[in-house]
Amino acid sequence: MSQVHVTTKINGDTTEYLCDAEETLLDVLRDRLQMTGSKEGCGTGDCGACTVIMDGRPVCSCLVLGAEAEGRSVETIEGMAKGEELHPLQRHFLNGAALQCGICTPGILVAAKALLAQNANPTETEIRYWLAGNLCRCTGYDKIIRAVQSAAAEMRGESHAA
Amino acid sequence: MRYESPTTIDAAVTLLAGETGKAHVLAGGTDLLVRLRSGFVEPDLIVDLKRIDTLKTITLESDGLRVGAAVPSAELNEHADAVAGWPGVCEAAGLIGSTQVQGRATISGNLCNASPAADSVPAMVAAGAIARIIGPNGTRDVPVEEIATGPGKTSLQKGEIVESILLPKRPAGTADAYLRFIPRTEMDIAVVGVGICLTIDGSGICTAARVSLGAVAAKVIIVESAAKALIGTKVDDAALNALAAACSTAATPIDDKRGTVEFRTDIAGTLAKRAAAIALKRAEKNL
Amino acid sequence: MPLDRDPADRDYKVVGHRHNRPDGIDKVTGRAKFGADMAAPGLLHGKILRSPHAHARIKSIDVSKALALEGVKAIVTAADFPDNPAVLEDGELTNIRYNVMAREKALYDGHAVAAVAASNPRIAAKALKLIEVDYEVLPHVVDVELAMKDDAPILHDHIRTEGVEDAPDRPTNIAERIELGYGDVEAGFAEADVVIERQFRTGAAHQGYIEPHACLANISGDGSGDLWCCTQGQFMVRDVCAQLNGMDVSKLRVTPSEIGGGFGGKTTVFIEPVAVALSRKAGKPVKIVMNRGEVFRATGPTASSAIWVKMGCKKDGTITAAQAEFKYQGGAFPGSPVSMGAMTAFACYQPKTLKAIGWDVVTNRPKQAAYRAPGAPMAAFAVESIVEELAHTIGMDPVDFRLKNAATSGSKSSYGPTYSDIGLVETLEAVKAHPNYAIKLGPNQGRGVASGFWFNFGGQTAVTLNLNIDGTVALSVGTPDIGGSRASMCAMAAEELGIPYHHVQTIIADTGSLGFNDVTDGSRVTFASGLATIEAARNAVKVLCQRAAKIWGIPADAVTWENGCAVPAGPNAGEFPPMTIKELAKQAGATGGPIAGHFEVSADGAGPSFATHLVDAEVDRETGRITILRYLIVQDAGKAVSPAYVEGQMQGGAVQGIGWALNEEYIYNDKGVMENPGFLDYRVPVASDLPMIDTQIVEVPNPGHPYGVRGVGETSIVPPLGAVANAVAAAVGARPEELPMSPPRLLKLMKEQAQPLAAE
Amino acid sequence: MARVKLWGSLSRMADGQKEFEIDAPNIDRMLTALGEAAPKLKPILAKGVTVSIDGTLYRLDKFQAIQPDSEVYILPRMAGG
Repeated sequence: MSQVHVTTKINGDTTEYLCDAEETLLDVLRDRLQMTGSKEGCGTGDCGACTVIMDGRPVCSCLVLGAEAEGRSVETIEGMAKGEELHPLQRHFLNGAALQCGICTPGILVAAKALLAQNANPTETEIRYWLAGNLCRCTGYDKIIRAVQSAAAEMRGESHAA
Repeated sequence: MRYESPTTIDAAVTLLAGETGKAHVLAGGTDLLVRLRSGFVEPDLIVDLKRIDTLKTITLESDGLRVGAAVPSAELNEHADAVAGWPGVCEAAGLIGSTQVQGRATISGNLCNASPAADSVPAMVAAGAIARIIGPNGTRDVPVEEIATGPGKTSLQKGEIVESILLPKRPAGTADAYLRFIPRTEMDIAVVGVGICLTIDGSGICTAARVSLGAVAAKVIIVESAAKALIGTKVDDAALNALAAACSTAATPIDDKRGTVEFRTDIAGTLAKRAAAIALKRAEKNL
Repeated sequence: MPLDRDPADRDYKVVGHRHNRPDGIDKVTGRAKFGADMAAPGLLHGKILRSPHAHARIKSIDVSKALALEGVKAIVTAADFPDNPAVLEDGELTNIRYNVMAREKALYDGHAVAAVAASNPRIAAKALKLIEVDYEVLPHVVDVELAMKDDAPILHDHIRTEGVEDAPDRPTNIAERIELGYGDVEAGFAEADVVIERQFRTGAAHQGYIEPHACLANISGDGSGDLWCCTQGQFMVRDVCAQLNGMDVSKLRVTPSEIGGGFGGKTTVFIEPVAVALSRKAGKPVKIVMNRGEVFRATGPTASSAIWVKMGCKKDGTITAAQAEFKYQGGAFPGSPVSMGAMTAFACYQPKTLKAIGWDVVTNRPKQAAYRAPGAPMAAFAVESIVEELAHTIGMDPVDFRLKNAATSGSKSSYGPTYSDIGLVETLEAVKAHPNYAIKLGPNQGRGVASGFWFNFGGQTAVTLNLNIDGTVALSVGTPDIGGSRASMCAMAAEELGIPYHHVQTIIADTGSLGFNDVTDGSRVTFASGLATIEAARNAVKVLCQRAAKIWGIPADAVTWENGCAVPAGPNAGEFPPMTIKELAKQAGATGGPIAGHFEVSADGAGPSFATHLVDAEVDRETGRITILRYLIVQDAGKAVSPAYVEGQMQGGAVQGIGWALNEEYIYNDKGVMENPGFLDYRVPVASDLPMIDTQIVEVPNPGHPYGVRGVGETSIVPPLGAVANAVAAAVGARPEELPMSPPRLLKLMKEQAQPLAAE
Repeated sequence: MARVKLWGSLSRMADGQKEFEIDAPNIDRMLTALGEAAPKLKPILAKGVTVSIDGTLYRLDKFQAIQPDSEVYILPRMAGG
């Protein structure tokens, strides 16, 4: 069984890897590239913990083959902060106690980032539906929704409270 | 297992036709990867359609809107012509899984997956959608209701690929709607799905209708009697009740983890009424 | 550890304020290492073969073909967990051993039968298919009431019902009968003006943590090694894994990873002893990560139940009698939380007479594991349903009815002991005063109230606090942080030492670095590790004062600690400027050596916690779908050390309860195979299912903690089942008796019973 | 003499007796004395029970002091989630 050679951009860096044809992008990220920030909660696209942005769209990396990433651009949680500077969503999650155990947090942050990229001022309902594919069992979602709202407000320049 | 990502449809057909083992087409992959992972399927070859540029486009043609097989449902829902002209199909496509799943899943894949509960299929059936199939023996156009033959089974021959789906152009006063029932608000498989497309004339009389039900039989069904209940009426309460009764009668569901026979039969009627009311409102705007 | 002083007099500088959790940055950047995130050179991947049958005799297992597959390095079966006295003398350990690897029989769909370690996960999966197991399929039973019948398929030959006078002389599935109560209930019912009884059922709900169980074992040739895993208790994992594998406890070091949710489900072991056995056999590190299907099929959901409740009250609201029978199935082994269900059921009230009976039953389902207030939510669902109905029947406001009967400080609890200071009445009054209680409802909408109780526990706890050279503090605790407890520990240590919050760093220590700690359970951590942290800090302060005394040349008792500084105790002690913790830390080597404080305790006095929830729901009368419109939680936290995380516990527990009430349940087919082992069909609430969850913290100090802290983690899941059911009953005019209230069930109920308008 | 009360089904194992007067300085001595007074309780006490003294639950500490006027309850072994 020969492996597939893939060249792709991950968080802006050109990355090459070999993978088995059956391996998912999530397997590749975690096991071959040691980027364990993306989590596997279900492996069936039902929990969103493995969310990454591929060519601008949030996808479940457990439902993408590693081989499919050839020539694409992939953004993961590891690329969200710029050095020491957290993304506003990260900061608001932290300040707003929007995480407890933290296993769903990377996927939710990446999905929320994709939301704000296309809708700078989402309503509570829009946030809830956009994030419906990201399960969180700890928080009851309340503080997550509030953190996305307050991060969005800051990013719109309405508030600097963080 | 081999992974191939050809750049032309002919190359894809050749790969599929030439494979002696088990071959699967990968469009969005949101179903295939789940089955792959669970060991439910063990293909020798996977052919990824997403490198074929011609399959990645939505094109307004003289007879309708052509949606390529590799167009994710999120993209369909961002297409102004699609949303304006075929709101029922678009809202159905927008219900397939999560935001993340919709970034990958395609209506062609949803069709070929042949699940009786697939969300986009009743909507496409109601819309009279036509699948264009390309295979070793050329191209053929087939109504979407003829693709699935049973759960997980299709009428596609070896080497054949659904290349695109045509949503046929509509006369004035026509609109569609899709509703499904799930216990949660999102992230579920339809317990019942109803697609309705209807046409009204200037006096508000329904002149044509197509009604389709999902998850109440081994495949998505067309309910002629339900369409008849609407045609010739003003889609008033009596017509809606007749529609509901026809849908409940046509439903032959099973008891399973997602719903009971009694519940599905009942809900098929309730949803049909609600979907027809939405379609009617939309049709009135299209006059 | 008694309450220090009247909290009203106390001006907390750190405790009670909002601080970012110390683990937060790592968790928002993807750096935090969870169970599955660890790797090791030469790593093998383990996978587990599971029974496809609910109940089957294992006649033989042939692993030869699997072992011959290239890349397969080791295979273990039950034979690799031999008898040893430590296991055989402890019934629960024997059961755990049987649960982690089936022996003579497979007892449920998903029961582990064999395990493989191979060079990659795909080879391991292939190897599983090559293992040949010869099963003799046996009749099975998954329903609690069917399992209690005389002709039910029997799981274990050795079970005889405990707690009955004439124990049966033949095997049964009824492991235990329990009973509690006081007074003459018949007389109580005779005195009542209204008597209501109903039969309820609840489905088995899974804890549903998003992180599947995962571990990495690395055992050397000499039988010593390391285990990395996600768990609520590294010491428990160490002891159980060592004992099951016949190792000295001292040879195994367990390091807890970040834990991606537990809720009680990670208070036991499943894959960890298997990874240890595989690693030892292969001589290489072995990682096992469960998939979601395995989590559902083979780890602990909570019990499903059948509960009968009968209660009577007078027209003035006085509850004169309460009677109940609780039947809980806890899966394939004894140990359902039925006794706690029975004890908590009426704990919010003071019925004049009480009689409760409980049955612990085994069935062909996975061994239940603790789930947030184990046993209490389903009992509260049944009791709160009847309580609400009694209130409506006599025409009394449901909150007033509860206030009339509420357990109070100094009242006798329904399970026996007298309550010390408790806060139920305060939660009820807060609900009544809340704006949500006055909002006018629309058509098909209903409002429900329910209260809930949980004991809260303490347990064995050890904490070490070390002072660093710059005056900052390294705090080691042994209780995995599942809800933000590290933040609370930092706050309590900082409060005691008089230093800023961010000068304390709390870590969860491995088993080699700290004394034994019980698992994180029973809402015990902020209470028990908290009081140990406070005491450890006070011990460190004593040392700090001694060092300052030494430097100043005055007696140690002439020095006190204020605002992070040693100061002379009074004018007679001498004139010295305050000496900061930083100055003392710097001189530690010269004044006697490292400065530390530690504390070890079997903590008791946790102090019970009460909550009252208020929910408005709307029902789609044509489909049976329920929408939660608004939700309010009022809970007594004693003292909220980290208010934001207390709110998080309240909200998370409530939403888990909402899921249990609405859609979550184990669904079995006629072969006893679980039909919905995934998040698609085991329907936990998603973000769009919910409104914002309003919270209000009440603080009635726990007399058993220096700051008055009570556990808050579990109580929040107790009221929601009943609260939601009460709201739905009010909306549709018919009472749900079975959970979850799935749309098919509710639609059926409405068709059969509902009144056109809310009639209750 | 502390009044030691048995929780529910435990009294069955004590021939229906629900309450004992026991003079013991701590939980350990109290349990020993109780086992002697009601021998059928011994295996249950050995398996582990929770003891409530004046409303505070003790799951572990066997040497917690009992005052002569204490209210003592013997409850089943408990665990949380």
